[in-house]
Amino acid sequence: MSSPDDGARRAPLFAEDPGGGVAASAPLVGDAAEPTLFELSRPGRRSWQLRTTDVPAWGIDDLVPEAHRRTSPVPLAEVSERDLVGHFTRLSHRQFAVDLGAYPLGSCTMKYNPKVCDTVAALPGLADVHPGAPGWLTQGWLELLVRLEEALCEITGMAAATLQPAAGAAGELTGLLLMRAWHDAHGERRTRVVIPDSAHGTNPASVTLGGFEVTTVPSNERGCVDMEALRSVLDRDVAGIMLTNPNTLGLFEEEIEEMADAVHRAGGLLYYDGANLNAILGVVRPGDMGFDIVHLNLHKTFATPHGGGGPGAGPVAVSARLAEFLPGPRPVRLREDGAAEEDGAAEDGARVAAEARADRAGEARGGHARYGWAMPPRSIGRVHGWHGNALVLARALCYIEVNGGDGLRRVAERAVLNANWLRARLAGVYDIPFDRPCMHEVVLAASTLRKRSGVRAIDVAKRLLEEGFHSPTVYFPLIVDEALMIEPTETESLQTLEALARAMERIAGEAAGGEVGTAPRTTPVRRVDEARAARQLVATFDARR
Amino acid sequence: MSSPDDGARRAPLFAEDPGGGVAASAPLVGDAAEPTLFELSRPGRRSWQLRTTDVPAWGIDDLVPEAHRRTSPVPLAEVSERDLVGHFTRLSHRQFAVDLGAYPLGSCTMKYNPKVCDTVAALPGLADVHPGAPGWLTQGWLELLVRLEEALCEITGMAAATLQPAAGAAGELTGLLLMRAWHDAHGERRTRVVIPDSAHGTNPASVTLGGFEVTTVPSNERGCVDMEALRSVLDRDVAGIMLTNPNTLGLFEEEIEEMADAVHRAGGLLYYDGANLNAILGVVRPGDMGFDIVHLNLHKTFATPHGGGGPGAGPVAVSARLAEFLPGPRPVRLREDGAAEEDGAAEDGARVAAEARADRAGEARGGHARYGWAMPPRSIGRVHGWHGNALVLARALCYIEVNGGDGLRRVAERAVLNANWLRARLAGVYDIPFDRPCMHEVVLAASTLRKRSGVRAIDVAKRLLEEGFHSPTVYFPLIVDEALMIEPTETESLQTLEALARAMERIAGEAAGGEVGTAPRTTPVRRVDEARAARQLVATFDARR
Amino acid sequence: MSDYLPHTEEEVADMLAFLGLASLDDLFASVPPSLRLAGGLALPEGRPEPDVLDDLAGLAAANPASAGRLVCFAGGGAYDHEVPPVVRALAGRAEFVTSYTPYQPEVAQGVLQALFEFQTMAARLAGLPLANASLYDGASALVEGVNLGVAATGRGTVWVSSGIHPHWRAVLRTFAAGTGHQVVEAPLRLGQTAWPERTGSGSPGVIAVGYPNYLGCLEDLGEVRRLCDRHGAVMLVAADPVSAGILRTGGEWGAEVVVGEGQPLGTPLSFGGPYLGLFACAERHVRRLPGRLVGETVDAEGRRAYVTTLRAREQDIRREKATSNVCTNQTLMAVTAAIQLGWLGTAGLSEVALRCARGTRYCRDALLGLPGVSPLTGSTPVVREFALRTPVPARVLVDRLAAEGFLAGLVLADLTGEGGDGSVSAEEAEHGLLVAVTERRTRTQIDAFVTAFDKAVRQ
Amino acid sequence: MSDYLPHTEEEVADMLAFLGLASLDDLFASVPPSLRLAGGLALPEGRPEPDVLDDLAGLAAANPASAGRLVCFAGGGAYDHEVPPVVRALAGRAEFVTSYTPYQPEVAQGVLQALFEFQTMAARLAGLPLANASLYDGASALVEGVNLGVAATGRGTVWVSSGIHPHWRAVLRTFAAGTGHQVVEAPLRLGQTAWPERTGSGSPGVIAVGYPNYLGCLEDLGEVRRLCDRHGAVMLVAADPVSAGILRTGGEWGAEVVVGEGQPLGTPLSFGGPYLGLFACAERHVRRLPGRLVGETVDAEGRRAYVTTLRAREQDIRREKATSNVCTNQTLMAVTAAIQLGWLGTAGLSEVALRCARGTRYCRDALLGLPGVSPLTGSTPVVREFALRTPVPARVLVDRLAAEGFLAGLVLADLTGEGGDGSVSAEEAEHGLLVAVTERRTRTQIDAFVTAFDKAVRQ
Ligand SMILES: Cc1ncc(COP(=O)(O)O)c(C=O)c1O
Ligand SMILES: Cc1ncc(COP(=O)(O)O)c(C=O)c1O
Repeated sequence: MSSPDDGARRAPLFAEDPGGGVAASAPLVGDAAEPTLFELSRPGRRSWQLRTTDVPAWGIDDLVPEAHRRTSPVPLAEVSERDLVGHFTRLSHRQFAVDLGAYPLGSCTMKYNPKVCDTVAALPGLADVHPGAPGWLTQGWLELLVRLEEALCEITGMAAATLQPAAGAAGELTGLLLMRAWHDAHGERRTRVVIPDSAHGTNPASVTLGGFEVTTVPSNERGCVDMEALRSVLDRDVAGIMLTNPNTLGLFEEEIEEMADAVHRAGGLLYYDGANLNAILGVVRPGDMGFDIVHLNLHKTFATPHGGGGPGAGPVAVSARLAEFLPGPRPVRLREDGAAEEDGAAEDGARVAAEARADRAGEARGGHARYGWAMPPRSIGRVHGWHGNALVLARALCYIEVNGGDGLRRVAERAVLNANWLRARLAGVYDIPFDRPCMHEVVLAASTLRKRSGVRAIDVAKRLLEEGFHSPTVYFPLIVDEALMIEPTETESLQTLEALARAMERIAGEAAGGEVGTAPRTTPVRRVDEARAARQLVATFDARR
Repeated sequence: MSSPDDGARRAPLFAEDPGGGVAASAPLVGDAAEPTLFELSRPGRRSWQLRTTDVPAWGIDDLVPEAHRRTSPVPLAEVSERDLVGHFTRLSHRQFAVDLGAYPLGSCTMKYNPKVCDTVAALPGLADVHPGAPGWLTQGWLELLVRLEEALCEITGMAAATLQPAAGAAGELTGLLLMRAWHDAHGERRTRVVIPDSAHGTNPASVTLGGFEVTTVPSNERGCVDMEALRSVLDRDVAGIMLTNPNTLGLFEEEIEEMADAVHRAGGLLYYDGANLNAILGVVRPGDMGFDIVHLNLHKTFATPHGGGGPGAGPVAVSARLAEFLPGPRPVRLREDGAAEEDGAAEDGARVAAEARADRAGEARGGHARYGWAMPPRSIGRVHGWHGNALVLARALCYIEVNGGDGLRRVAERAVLNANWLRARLAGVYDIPFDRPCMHEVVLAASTLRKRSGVRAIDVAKRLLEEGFHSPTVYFPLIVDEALMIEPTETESLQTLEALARAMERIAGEAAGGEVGTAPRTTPVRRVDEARAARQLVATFDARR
Repeated sequence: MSDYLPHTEEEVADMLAFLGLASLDDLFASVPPSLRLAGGLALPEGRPEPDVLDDLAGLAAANPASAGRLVCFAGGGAYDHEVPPVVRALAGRAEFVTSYTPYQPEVAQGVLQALFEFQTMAARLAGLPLANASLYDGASALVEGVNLGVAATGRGTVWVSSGIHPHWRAVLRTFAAGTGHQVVEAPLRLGQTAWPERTGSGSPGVIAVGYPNYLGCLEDLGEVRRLCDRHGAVMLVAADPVSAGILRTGGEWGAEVVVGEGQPLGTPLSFGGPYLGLFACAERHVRRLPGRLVGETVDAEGRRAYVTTLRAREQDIRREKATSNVCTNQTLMAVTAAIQLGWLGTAGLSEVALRCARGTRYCRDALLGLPGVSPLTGSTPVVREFALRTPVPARVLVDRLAAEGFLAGLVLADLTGEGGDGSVSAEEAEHGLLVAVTERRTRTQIDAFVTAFDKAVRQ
Repeated sequence: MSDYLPHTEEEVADMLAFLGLASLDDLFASVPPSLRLAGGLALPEGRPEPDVLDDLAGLAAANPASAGRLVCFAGGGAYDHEVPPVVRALAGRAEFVTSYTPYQPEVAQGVLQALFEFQTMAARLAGLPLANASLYDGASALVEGVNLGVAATGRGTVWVSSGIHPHWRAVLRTFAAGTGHQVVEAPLRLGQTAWPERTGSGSPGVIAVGYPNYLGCLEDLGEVRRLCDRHGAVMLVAADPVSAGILRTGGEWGAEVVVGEGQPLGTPLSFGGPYLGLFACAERHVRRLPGRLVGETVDAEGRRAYVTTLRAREQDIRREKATSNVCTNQTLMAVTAAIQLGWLGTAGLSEVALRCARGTRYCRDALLGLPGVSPLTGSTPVVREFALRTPVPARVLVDRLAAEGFLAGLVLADLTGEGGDGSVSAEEAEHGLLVAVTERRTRTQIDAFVTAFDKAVRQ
């Protein structure tokens, strides 16, 4: 037998650390860093396997003219399927998510998303359909989109909608272009759009891209738009106002009727930022409040998981008078004669006529086409390369149909109940800048805490990570000092709320500098140096050396 | 505005810690324990949703006679889908797995299992087929099983096989009952089965259940069965011998031909424990070595992920002379006349005749059935409630067809290459009880280490967990003192092997008592009190109080 | 060339050099040349994944019996129950799927805790204090249960009701050849076991009965308990875990061992496997419990932790003296069952059981109204499924109804063999159809089935 | 009543009591009564998951265009590429799917590192040093690229080749209404852009061209580079990431901005979304980069870590002065692309590109041999896809071939509108068919397609 005494007679094969798939980075077994895929790469390794096609194997020289031919392949990582799986599975262990725990990130509505929606989004008949296929071959998709549009219109109290915008911000810009088109159509050149100082950053950014200037109105001591201030800025230059209601403070704009009235009298339009719709589902509708244009964040209210930052979907619904300006083509029900059913916008456009023709051609085999595409007569045009984030739209319809009208209202009730319970529970522990019942989220503040012990909102946020909760949104809305914006959502239980409250109590009680200042310590990495990231930009692996 | 100074005017709602879905147990954010599902439970909560059927809603009293009726429902956990997902996702973060890193667990062949096999096992046409459906409605499944059986026979060099055994041990017992049936058929009453002292525990246990006595033969200094000792125990009482080759020391039994010869001359049969087949795929076949009966561990060699302890599949292949005793019914090709094709075992049994009848009946619509079921004429009977772990069998066929004959040989080559490289790499660091080239696994020992610094094999195993590797198998085979049985498998890269070697070098260098003695410290829990678990048995949540 | 190997040619060369070997073949120097396989395996060359996937998808398409294509009324131990996306998603987590038996508890708390929760729920379903971490399937659980009973009583005679699934009895007979148990199968009369009057081959060490039995009948377990008392036998009940939602538990009836098939708890039909063997028993048998058992304990810092325990029963420690030879079991199905039962909860399980009973009643009443169709089990109460005598041979019926879009049920002869067995006569086997109705069957489906059935029996 | 709410009736009562409220309605006291919705939403009652799933599966079945039913020869920015099970499995990990934008880097290293790796690969595909963490789709990437160029040059005139996908140009026109850019669309002649001779509305700040363009043609990017030099314009190339496996990169051609549609990198056809907007640019434009950017840094203990950086460009900080309004992007598709590219690796990407080119050549040659079928783009070299002039209206052809089991391609008129546009005339639009052949198309499929095509044009 050989025993260590023989001494190591062979030198190890590698000079420095070899990398190559060691699992040391699985948080389960410590916090070592996970190498990048490029560091795991070894020339000649492979995962890919492609179908045998028997197509003649012409060489690149036969297929691509020299001037266009690349001389060497695109350098990518070369790893085995085993290392590919190890790498991304370990990365997933370095990522917090709703499925791991509570995620009370204000304004983001990080509710639990039912898994049934994943099944829907993966249905072959939905996931593998080419967006350019003719309508008579995609009647199922068209019906799905029409049903969703109708449901969203009912939920918002609007007349018609476009499903094209890929996210909330895209919906905002679409809405602003609708405002512009409307005023143009009425021979007006309006230059300004009003937004409250509590608005989300995408609002002003979209206003600029819409070609308008931003006019900001302050909030009053009750956390709502100051009516006087608003009236003072309303004039013939104002194209409209963008509001989210409940606003980003989680408060309902009580004077919404007066505002709508004032804006309309000034000839402006009201835009509703639907990011906070979760609070009012089935309770009150933007349309009934007097809004003309509404965007929805399906990835917030309608249970599309957020995917680490997307995809989402930001449909825009409008009142009847704006329908003819909507982006297109829009999915529509077809009448017997192949023309689109009237809904204010879907008059026969070239597209629908064409489709109808194709559909009639297809009928022989496809049967009568009940759905088609229509371009609104005065459409502002396309806002997406195809029909929008279709699979996200399918998830939303599934969610809406399972919950139903009754369930959606319960969603809003429970979301508001949770937020208010937490608000009351934490009163006396953190500041409550606007001490009124809130809607789906509550904005607390760490100002007193900071004064008392120097602990800032960011410290509270980081400490909560150690306690097993994702942090709330901090320092937003901007008008609140040391803001901690908490949106528990309706899917968290009372027990989770209490656990969160206790964690926040504990933290509020901790001395500055100590625990709180250095948190988090149990996470895969500690606080990161954001300044350095910006100062010495390394945005790709190639920029490292 | 309300500030903390107002003081907490309401008492918190809960006396003690509420539990209820706090994510604190996600390793990502610390190591707090995860509550049980029962602790997350709250009466009245629910996840379930069932299809609307419109079947008359009779009450339980109308349906179940009082004597049989349960008086109160089975108490189970009551949780929301959100908490169900949080709980099991967090539990998954407390579990090491091949997909997270290297798993060099000797004798277990923890190779990476291609994801394509998961897709196969989930194919609706395979996963949702009732096992009792007639053959003409399950021709696809029958063909799959026949193709797999044929491939396994080619790989093992045997004539026929049964796919019924659910795991290796079930295969062993099946094989021993085949031995018994064989000897019975030849009017012999043999009482003993020989196994080497290095054998896996299931071997002796199966021997007992097979109604035989165990006769153990020692290994010689080369780690192989001692021929002299073997000869000395061979007599008319010996029904046969169970071997795994390469044996559990990872060494090839070089004198296998002599052994086979001796056993056969003594009228015994040779049983091959296929757990280590990964080492010899396409290189040498049990049948060619003279084995009469072979079981395979599809969950080791043929890439079924181990599922945390199962399921597996343990098909048994036999030489022609034993085929007629195989369990049944077996999937078989049918001749035009509906009878089973001859393969030594599949003579028409009642079942196949019956099937054939049904199949002819079905032909009108089903077309001619090319596959059916056959009961071998002298079958020992069923060893599984249906046809075996069918979906595991489907995975195995997929794996075999992707690799092909050539790929399977490469698997063995790389598996043996990896083990020998590691063996050479760690020579001089750990003891190598049998200093010869090994096959797919290498057995090291910590005996010298223990003498030197008191560090035991178990300490090394636990320290490796901190280094991001799963532990090797320790203290097996029993004949090696302080055994560390390492099976890297072919899917781990050279870089991973080197990283493992360095970790083991580091550990060997560490002082006893310190690091090593108290490891692991970075895992969700530290070393657990196994004695207490056995002493105060708490095997259910109800046994806790 | 398609495989999953990381080694580049260069690395292979380096590694061989490091070993001082000239070729890969040299790795197998210890294999006698005479034995080495010349020319490699006579198997097709490897094919890329997409090709193989197409091929296997083709085989899947060649199974018209797929529940997606034929509305399923087949049962007999394998049922078409609802398995929601959430259960599939969680049970599919790679950490559960790609880990080995939890030998290192420090990094296996996920599987261990899930099994602890499974054991708790399995025990509650059985009405007994203990359940193990799974066995292969219902049949193997029956065998292990019988072995336990025989070991406990030291008596090898086993009375088994013919109401226990024919396949399970067949498996029991097969393994009895090794253990040498005397298996006495008591016949059924109208779905009720007719137990032996006197003890021929010695009084029984175990008496085993199904609940409901495989024909869906509810037997008098009180009588079985009395028999066990009389003979000092271990009472073993093979119970359906879903019916447990509305029936008294084996434990309540006095069983010391309750076994069952766990497939209905979240596992798809899967052409018969992998399924889940359920095994629960009384405290006093704990040291004879087969298979793995997870227990709660604490770690070095006093935190709650789980570990496999009483390992001394197991083969890797006790070897030939082990209570069983089982090693690899069906853990993933056990974890799946824990998730499925977590999804169902207290109310959900009762609801599923109740809906199955309702569908069964509704469908059975309608079918019994058809010409020539009569019950095979008289007026014995049934839940879960039921056996019919059909005017035409059941096999012909199944064939005709398949053409109408239904998997009508199981042909009894396919379970018992042409000759029938203790449960049914040869004639009953040929004309016997076993029909199961789960909570997934709608009234519309059942009505259509009955109409097609009517047509098929008249045809 | 089906929902996903944890609250028991009792808990709701407790919580209301804690708040001193009498009913749930009281929660909405701040909503003016006049506005409250009386009678609730006019939507159907909620239905259990299985019912809804059946319903939606029915809609899915009503899409014969499904690539599983019609062999797909359609492209035009959406392609039927291989997406292996391993990529689906990894991209489906709940941690990637159910997390928000990585605002807390300490618990978001998984997504952040995956995005860092994606940025690296996206930059390499573009031949540029920088790539962002994704935009909505190819069209939105084009718009953002144009905005960047206009901001960089301060000139609002934009020359866009009509070879850029008609839908993308349409989106650009839509948003130009807000930004006020002058978009000049240069027509195509035989698949090559005919750039304006003289600068009518002032010289361009941006010149944008497709590579290959939407008709599959390879344009002379050298000329575009020269034009940009002449006008001091930013050169923007809309490139196909898969073709990048065989073509020179936009970077090599001198582009400062390269945008593209990332769907071919692991995302299914999905009826058009969610897709993936690719955006890469030169160093000097980094402060104008739209969308999120992940950068490497270190944590408090000096360990390598990742974080979103240069946030000052973004709307939540810069508000009306932000470079873009994008907030939620397509992170999950970017992570998927990183996984897919990791699966393909250096050799795999080239192989896919090469196979697409081969299939394209093979199919095109065969189709051009059919009566009345001719190329729409003359002899301009094509890769990836190609446009044909068909003897019968393309729409009729697509219809006939669908009946034969093929999605024959895209009707140009469906992309350009009936009247055609700068890329094709009205007549070409009506008789123009755009055909794409990916690496998944076998020779057998292509041959069968050609046969059916032959029949369809003669019919
Ligand atoms: C109030 C508000 N408005 C608009 C948005 C923008 O939506 P999206 O991120 O989908 O573009 C958000 C989301 O962050 C928001 O919270
Ligand atoms: C050598 C050997 N034989 C037999 C077995 C038993 O196989 P199984 O666990 O599938 O019953 C094993 C697996 O643990 C083994 O390693």
